[in-house]
Amino acid sequence: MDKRVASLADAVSTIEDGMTVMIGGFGGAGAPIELIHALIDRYRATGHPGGLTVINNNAGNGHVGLAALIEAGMVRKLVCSFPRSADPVVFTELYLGGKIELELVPQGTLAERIRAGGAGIPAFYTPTSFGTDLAKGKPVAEFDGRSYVQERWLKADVALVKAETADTHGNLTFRAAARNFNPLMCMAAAETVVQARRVVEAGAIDPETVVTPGIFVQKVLEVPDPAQEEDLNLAHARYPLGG
Amino acid sequence: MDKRVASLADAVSTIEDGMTVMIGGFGGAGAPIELIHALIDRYRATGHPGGLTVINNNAGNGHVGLAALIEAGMVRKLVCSFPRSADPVVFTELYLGGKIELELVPQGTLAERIRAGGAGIPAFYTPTSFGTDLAKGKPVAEFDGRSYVQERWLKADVALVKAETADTHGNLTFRAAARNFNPLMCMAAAETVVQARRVVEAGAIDPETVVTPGIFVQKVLEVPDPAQEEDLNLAHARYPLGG
Amino acid sequence: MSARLSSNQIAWRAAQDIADGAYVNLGIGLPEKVAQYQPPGREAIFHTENGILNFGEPPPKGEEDWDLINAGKRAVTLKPGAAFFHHADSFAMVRGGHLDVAILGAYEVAENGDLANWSTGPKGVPAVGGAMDLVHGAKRVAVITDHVTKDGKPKLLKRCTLPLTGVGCVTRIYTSLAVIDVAGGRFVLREKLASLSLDELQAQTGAPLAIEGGVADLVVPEL
Amino acid sequence: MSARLSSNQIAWRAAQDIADGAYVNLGIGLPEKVAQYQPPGREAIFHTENGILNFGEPPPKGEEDWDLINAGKRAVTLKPGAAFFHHADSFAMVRGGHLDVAILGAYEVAENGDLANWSTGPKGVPAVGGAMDLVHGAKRVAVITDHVTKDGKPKLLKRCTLPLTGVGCVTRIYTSLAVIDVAGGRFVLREKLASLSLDELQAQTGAPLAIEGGVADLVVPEL
Repeated sequence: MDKRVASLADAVSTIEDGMTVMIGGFGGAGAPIELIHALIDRYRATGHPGGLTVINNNAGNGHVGLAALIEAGMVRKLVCSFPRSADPVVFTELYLGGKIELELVPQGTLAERIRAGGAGIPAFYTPTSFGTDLAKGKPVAEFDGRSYVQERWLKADVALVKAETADTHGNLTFRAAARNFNPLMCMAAAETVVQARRVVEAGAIDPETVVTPGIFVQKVLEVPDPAQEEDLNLAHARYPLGG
Repeated sequence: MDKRVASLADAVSTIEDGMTVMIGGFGGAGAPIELIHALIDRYRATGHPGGLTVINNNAGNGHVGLAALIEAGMVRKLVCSFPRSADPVVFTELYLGGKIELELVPQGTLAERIRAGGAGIPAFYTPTSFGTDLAKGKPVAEFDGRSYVQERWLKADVALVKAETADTHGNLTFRAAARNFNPLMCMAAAETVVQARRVVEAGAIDPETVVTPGIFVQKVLEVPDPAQEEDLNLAHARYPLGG
Repeated sequence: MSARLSSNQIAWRAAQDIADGAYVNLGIGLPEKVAQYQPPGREAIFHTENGILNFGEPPPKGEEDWDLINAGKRAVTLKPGAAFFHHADSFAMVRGGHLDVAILGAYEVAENGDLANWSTGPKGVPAVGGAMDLVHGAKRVAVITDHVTKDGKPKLLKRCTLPLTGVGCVTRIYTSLAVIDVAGGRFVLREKLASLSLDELQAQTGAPLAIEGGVADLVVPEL
Repeated sequence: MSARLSSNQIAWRAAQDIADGAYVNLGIGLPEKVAQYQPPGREAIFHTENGILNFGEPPPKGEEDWDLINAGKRAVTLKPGAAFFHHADSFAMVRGGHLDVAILGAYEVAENGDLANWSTGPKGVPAVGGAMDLVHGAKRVAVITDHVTKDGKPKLLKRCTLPLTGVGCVTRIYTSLAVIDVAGGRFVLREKLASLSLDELQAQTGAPLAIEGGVADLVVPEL
């Protein structure tokens, strides 16, 4: 078993128009910048994929990564908890112009809905958002005298994920707080595509320290020196570089 | 912060009559034998705690550990998925004699109910058991054309857990398949009591390899050479030894 | 006694349908035998619901590690690329549709895909384990079983009579006599022992056997 | 301008109520200041919802690791005994009642415990983050805030006018003028600046201040 793919282009080759794509990361930590940029390259070369629904905690920062994906016009709808950042101008302008749809989800509910998608739980109840605008239209129920909101699972066609180490079976470890949504998204997508700083042979990761077991991963690519969104933004980078 | 307690007796001191106690382990792997035996000691010395509801995947094997707890007459009700084993005579006789109550739960539902208890999710939907006797009396609902059963969270007053390494903050690692229900039960109990083969200072466990963060743990005790249920049963052991 | 496959031969036949790279859960007992008949060149990854991916053969006697066991509580070993995880993650794999195949034993299977394999009725101590989760989780749920009970009664029925494990969940049945798909509420016969006539097979089956396309000979090696 | 506490002083006062060994989540912005005023001899463990327990001070400028950030996306460091975990486990800690205290900022707090701190209305881009989870998770949900808005309008009200973050969730409010509990649908005044009369405080508060037992002087150091 060897889940390695040959290139960034291969890694993102199955994403089609209108698909739902989960993208890991919390702000820049754990954001699979190179996979996102490869997807932008494909769109610039072929006009596809467009009309994407993207699930991420944020809405991008500056003009790289997720912000660049949105700026390229590839995203129809964003599902996130916090579409603000140091420099959210790309999303903000499209949103205020009515050109991108936003589904705002409390952060813990977002995480749990993704996990539920991965775990085969179509719906669950949470106290979060009860009595607020974000619960409007959702079923509510009382358990043991307290009120809860029913939330539905979230699934995706493809997840783009950043890991620290991957083995050829797709077992993953992450780095510090770059873990965040990545392990959950691995579970919730039909195809999980991973960029890892190191790809090692099966057996090179201690089974005790595997965070995401390989069953949740379909494609693995080594990206040895990944860009950090925060560094790119401090340097006022734009993607594509000539853009 | 130092969550260490001084003795096995201290570790199990807060369990009172009628409480719900989660006990980790899948069969013998991960079963906190010494904590269970300490609880039996207390019962033999004081007549308490009795009338317990115990949540475990199984119903004990032979005459040690959970089986001995049941044999001592301390358990009113058992919540489990598989009350069979190589030598289930203790539970079987009490059950067939109508002297112990059984709530039979599919294994994945049991795990998810415990996790839900720990995660503040009062209820969720699962396809498991739909249309079977184990779904009787439970609400059902349809999502996207498929039928699901509503299940409720499980919580406990105390969880008895076996870990491999604990630090003084209660961060835990486990050993191989002795992990099983232990991390979930840590989350779902008001007080989680851990016996660990090694207790180390805070900082001695790599933050990347912590399986159960210390926030889910209240008491830690080093039990350097824990008994393995399987070995005890191969030696036809009984607890108490004179019992 | 007429020709029928041994347990090992049924397991061998089931193993031939497991693709390279498949994630597989094998039920306790007879289904466990499937692991040893993986076709050369194919690598399946076995999942056990108590928290291991990619376990291997049992260790030599005396070298058991009782923290390294499968769902049947038998000692196993690890293969390179193994992972440990807790029960909620394990059943997320199951319930979330991440397993390619689950192969289970059966008391009864019905032509509507219903399976009964956990309870023989109200007497005794009931025990379900992970069976009810597995039947609603894996992409493909197969059964391996003798074609009839020890008393010679059909196990493949129009409707199950025993308490159900799952509703409409089974898609393929490997028996000691045949390979049968469950599709559109019918048993569709795919393979049968050459020595057995269709009528003889039907006589041992509790619901009609449909034929679509053709019926191949069920050929297995001596084992 | 009449006497009022600085942000640092409000944070200091809130920090005095955090017990040794408490697990604490501090909201982005003003609440983050609470961490630096832990009383000597007490050790609190700080949780950030993006997956760290027991993080510490920011690193020196230029030594940031942008994989080691808090919920406000600022670089942090680790203390001994830290742990990393994913977002579902992180919010299991929050929603499951495992945090002892969450301290949040507020636009408005009502005497029924309702909190509004995520949206100032329909214009602009809405963003909620983890606030709605935190208010229903921690054992104790406290607010730190100026007593009034920049325009001098009360932030403590009979009912919130802005979109709610949570219903009946706040139990204590630390303001620039007072410490107030929310109990039984009322604001109960516990401490106020000695230089301020009860009438002056009431005049800046949008709902009646009840008194139970007595009102202590709110005394904080120069900071």
